[in-house]
Amino acid sequence: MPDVLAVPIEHQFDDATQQREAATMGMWLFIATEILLFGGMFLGYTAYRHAYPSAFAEASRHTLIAFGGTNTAVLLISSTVMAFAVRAASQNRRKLLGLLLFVTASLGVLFLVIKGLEYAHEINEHLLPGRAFHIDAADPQHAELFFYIYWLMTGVHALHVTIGVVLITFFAFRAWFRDAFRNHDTPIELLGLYWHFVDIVWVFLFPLIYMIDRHS
Amino acid sequence: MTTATLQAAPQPRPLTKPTYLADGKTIRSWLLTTDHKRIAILYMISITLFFFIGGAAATMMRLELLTPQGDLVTSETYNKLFTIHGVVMVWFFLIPSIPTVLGNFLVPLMIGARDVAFPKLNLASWYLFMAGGAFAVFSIITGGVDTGWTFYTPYSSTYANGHVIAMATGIFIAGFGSIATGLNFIVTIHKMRAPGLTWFRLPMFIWTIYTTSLILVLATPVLAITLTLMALERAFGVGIFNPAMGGDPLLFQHLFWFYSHPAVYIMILPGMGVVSELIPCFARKQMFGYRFVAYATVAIGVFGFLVWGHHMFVSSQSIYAGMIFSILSFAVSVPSAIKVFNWTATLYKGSIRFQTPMLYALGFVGLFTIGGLTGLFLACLAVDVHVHDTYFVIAHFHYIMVGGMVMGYLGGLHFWWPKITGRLYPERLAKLSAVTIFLGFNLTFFPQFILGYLGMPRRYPVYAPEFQVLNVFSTAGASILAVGYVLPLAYLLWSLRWGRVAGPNPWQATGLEWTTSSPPPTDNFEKTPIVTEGPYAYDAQAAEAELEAGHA
Amino acid sequence: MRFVGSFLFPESASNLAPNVDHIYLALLALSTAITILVLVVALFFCIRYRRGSKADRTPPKGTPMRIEITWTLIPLLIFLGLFFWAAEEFFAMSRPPADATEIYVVGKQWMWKIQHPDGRREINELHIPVGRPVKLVMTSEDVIHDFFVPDFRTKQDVVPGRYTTEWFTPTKPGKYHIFCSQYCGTDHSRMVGWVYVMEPAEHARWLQRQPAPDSLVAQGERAFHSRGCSGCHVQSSAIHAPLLDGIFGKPVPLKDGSLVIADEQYLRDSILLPNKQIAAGYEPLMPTFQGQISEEELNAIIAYLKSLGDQPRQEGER
Amino acid sequence: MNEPSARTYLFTGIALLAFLGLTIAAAYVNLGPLNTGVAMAISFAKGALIVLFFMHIRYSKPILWVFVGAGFFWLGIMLVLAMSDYMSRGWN
Ligand code: HEA
Ligand code: HEA
Ligand code: HEC
Ligand code: CUA
Ligand SMILES: [Cu+2]
Repeated sequence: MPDVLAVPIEHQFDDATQQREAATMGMWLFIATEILLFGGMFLGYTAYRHAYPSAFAEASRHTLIAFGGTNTAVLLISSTVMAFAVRAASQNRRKLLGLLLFVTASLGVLFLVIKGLEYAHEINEHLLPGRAFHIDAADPQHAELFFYIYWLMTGVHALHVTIGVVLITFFAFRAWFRDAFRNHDTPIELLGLYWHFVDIVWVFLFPLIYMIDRHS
Repeated sequence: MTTATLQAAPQPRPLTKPTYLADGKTIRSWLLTTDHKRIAILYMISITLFFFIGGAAATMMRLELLTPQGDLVTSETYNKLFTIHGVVMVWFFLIPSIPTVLGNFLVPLMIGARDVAFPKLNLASWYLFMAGGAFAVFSIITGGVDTGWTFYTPYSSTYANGHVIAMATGIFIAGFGSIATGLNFIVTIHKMRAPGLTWFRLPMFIWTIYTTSLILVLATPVLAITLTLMALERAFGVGIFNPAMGGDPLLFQHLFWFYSHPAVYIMILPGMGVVSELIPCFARKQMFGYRFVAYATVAIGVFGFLVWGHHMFVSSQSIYAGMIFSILSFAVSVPSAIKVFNWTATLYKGSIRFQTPMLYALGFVGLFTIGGLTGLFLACLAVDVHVHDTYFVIAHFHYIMVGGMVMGYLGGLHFWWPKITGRLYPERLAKLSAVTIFLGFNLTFFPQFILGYLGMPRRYPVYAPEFQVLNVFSTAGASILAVGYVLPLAYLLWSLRWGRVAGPNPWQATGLEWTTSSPPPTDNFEKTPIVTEGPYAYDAQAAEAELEAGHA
Repeated sequence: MRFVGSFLFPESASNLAPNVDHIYLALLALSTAITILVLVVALFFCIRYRRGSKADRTPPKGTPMRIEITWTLIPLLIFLGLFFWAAEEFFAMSRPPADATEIYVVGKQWMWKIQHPDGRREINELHIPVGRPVKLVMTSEDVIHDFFVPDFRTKQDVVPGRYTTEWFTPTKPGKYHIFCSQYCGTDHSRMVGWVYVMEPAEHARWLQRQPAPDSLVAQGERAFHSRGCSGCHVQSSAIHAPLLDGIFGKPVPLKDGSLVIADEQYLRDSILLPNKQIAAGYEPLMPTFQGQISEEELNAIIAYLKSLGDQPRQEGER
Repeated sequence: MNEPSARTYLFTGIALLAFLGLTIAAAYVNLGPLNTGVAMAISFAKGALIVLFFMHIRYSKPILWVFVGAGFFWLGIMLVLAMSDYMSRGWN
């Protein structure tokens, strides 16, 4: 058990347990709002995929499944590492925690790099909606709609990843150099929750974007 | 007033700590405060400001509508006025009103906590709110926006004039303030209740704030993403609502109303909560059907998410979806009915006093009932086809939002004013203004029901001459209403200095907030209270007995 | 009573108006009754149990479950009744009769453009004979509008990119407001007009006073040739394209295996977004006509394609 | 709080990667209209693993289960009711 005395308790709380449970609950509520934030875009996706199934299938085949698949693996691994980091924090293993956080953040950066390459490729191929958009498809208009949604959802997701990477790096430094989370691992746990959530979003995005109709 | 009636409330101990108002006098101590009570005051000042901005827009609209020609302002200006009015009143006044002012002040006090769970986040919410407000004011000053508060695409994303993106950004930012507030309240209510304060011992106000927070947390992000999509479409010319791309303008409406219908319950539930405090106190009665009212509150919050499509009956949404949304709208009305009946029944065998807060509460019940019942007209498919987007709708929601929620807010403000400031307001003047508001309100908005059924469309600065008479009535009413609203502002400010000192519990009310001094110290309670009984332990017979014995 | 009626109700000038008014009146009666009930009971309690009054205040015991359930169930049942009544009427309102005159309406900022089947056009005015059902087929060139005739108790949004319909049978000659009731920008409140409902004889005279252009079908047929549609959609064409005779209202098998009914929307999409749905057995060769054909010309072409629908689908050249 | 063991984490991670392989493999098999359903089912399984083990919900108080559920439940409301419009538009 960590040394409870070392946890600073804010004045509105009675004890460490209350403080910790409140923070965790707050984070989960935040995640619920995030689900609905992405939910709005998922509704757009569902409605249009239902309306233009063949255009979506065709457009989806223009996405780079190798990149998407690798990225899924990268995020899943980073989530696993993050889980170990949270564990290290609760065991007060400061160096291990710092290290694991660095690994997590690096995997996040790797994800962003791969995503960036993919974006660059797509811009070259004129798959960024707008004036320059061009696609060899039977129904270019609705393929463009697909790509609009694709850019939107992956973009918002990438924004979340970026925020996560920044936070994780920051926390990693604080763990390594300051030992900031000794007996006080709640922030790391919350960070972990956030990161896992970002991972879950991708787990759903991946098949919806890259694999609508790969078998034909 | 005697203290003998305070059976429920233990005697407050003499004050040893400074009140929260005296705890630091500098501007800095206010702007950097994390005290929920001070943050409540910050909100109170801000939303009052916004109310008068929205009210000024309403005043100009009503003046324009005196004549059918559209001669006071141009159509374009008028369109900007109702947009400003709607946006400011909804997002910068009514949604924050009771939750952020009374909610912030009272939630910790009512549950016996020292503060909310995340005080810094609470202050951040206010800054987000003000930043959002700054964007909104910026877009108003630099030329306004003419989309209506509903921002329907493709008008807003392609054709509209003005700073739509700035306005949307303002709402977006303020929205995150709301989310943070809601999150804070939910965690606070779950985790910070005093020992013994079980869920079914909570005051009804807490139940309503809890449910409201749930809606804030689950609905607002959808608004955020919807406005983002609209703004992106406007900025880059491509987007998912654009019919030229095969997009569906109705998708915007689905997303918008998925937020905005639940949001109307954000704008009424807290008012219901206030009324549920006021009626038992001034009738000296236990609340009738406490558990049912609590369940009804949660039911309104949850079912409220199922009915948004009733704003889209004639939008070319599928008629079958229309039917689903219609029947669900009727269903969501049932819990409201339960509440109205229970409030009425609470009066039975009470010992009723008619002080200002009670007048507001009774006004609320009457006007909410009318507003709600006319909501049923709108939920009725065939009737809505005729009255959709007419003044009938305008009258419906002003009856609920102004007649209901604003009355509830004013009632609550008067009721807890002594707790907030330590001073009593002048009772006679307050009663007078309550009656003025009630009369002015009905004169303003009742004629609009008739106008609506006659077919006068909303958002019309120029209208057919046969509608003029009723519009003149309405404008006349609005001027009375304006007087009614300026009065409280004046005498409440006056009372800060010259009002009678209130004492901890001027209404002999139950509830933990009345057990501490007025105004409360920064930490709220000398010692964490322990709760041993349910709310509203009032006794009408004892109150009468005392009256007979010659006290009070 | 008549006087009061004219103050509270708009003219009742269509087949729909009396039905809507009946539901409205029922709601009004119910709401008034409930409001009065609540108010009277509240007022009674307020007076009887005002502070200091001599009244029996022995506290009632607990909360009777039966009361709560009663006032939950009764409103629920009333609501269900109201729902079915209004939904049935709504359903009827969205089902135009087969013999209705089809009139095309195009909304744009800020006017109404109207095309009659005989090819006549009007702006912000609609002349129709009394007693004949009318079906409006509406679309918009820019933003969402709404075609609202209070005296007919009907309205319907007019949405860009698709067709919406609205129907009524005018029952009383007269002059009635058209309002645009979906906010559409600066002159939304000036996007108004009149419906003139005329006795058949008078309507015939009105028709005579107007220059008689080609019928809408004839206009459509001309466009069908001048736009080059006929270059492909004939038997003799080098390009393998479907014949369009008798297509309207029939199920069309699509390439992806599904079946759609060829309604106005389908025809519109086939012309503007030809690759959205590809007819089975054909290559996606048709060019898009988006941005080239105005809404009104499109309406004419659709009217023409529909007129082909009157004939049985036949092989060979016309 | 009782924490899951390192082994649990490791197995969860491996299971997630296995599911990823399965998703990709399944996408190349023609299951007709079932493809999307299968892909979504696997995604839900992956999400559940993460929520239960990595995010410790399996070891948390019931109230958190409720909050997790609420997010998805409300998302469900949105999708189902809005799609009820889109699906029934063409009915006649
Ligand atoms: C606080 C705000 C608020 C609240 C609480 C409500 C509550 C309700 N609203 Fe309202 N509404 C708005 C604010 C609100 N509304 C706004 C702002 C708009 C317009 C938005 C815009 O377009 O700009 C609107 C528009 C609106 C429409 C769309 C109209 C249109 O544009 O065509 C509809 C349609 O169904 C509707 C219905 C209802 C219903 C059924 C309720 C119900 O919840 C009401 C329930 C209450 C009661 C029913 C009264 C109490 C019951 C009884 C006393 C018992 C009755 C007993 C029997 C009948 C037996 N509202
Ligand atoms: C949410 C809360 C809310 C509140 C409190 C109000 C309050 C009022 N509203 Fe409003 N209203 C809306 C929400 C609200 N409204 C919404 C959402 C719309 C739809 C917008 C849209 O279509 O997009 C609307 C639309 C709307 C219309 C229809 C416009 C149209 O469609 O053409 C009208 C017309 O009468 C109106 C009137 C009023 C009046 C007279 C008040 C009165 O109660 C206001 C009384 C207050 C005052 C009169 C202020 C008193 C002070 C002064 C007068 C001093 C002035 C100060 C200075 C100049 C410094 N409102
Ligand atoms: C270059 C040749 C070409 C021209 C020009 C052309 N079409 Fe077509 N059209 C086709 C082909 C090929 C198809 C079948 C493939 C498809 O469904 O897209 C088709 C399909 C259609 C359909 C759907 C028919 C069905 O059975 O589903 C309609 C309606 C139609 N065209 C109308 C028009 C109209 C109106 C015009 C002129 C404005 C026009 N077409 C011009 C080639 C053409
Ligand atoms: Cu067109 Cu309003
Ligand atoms: Cu609503």
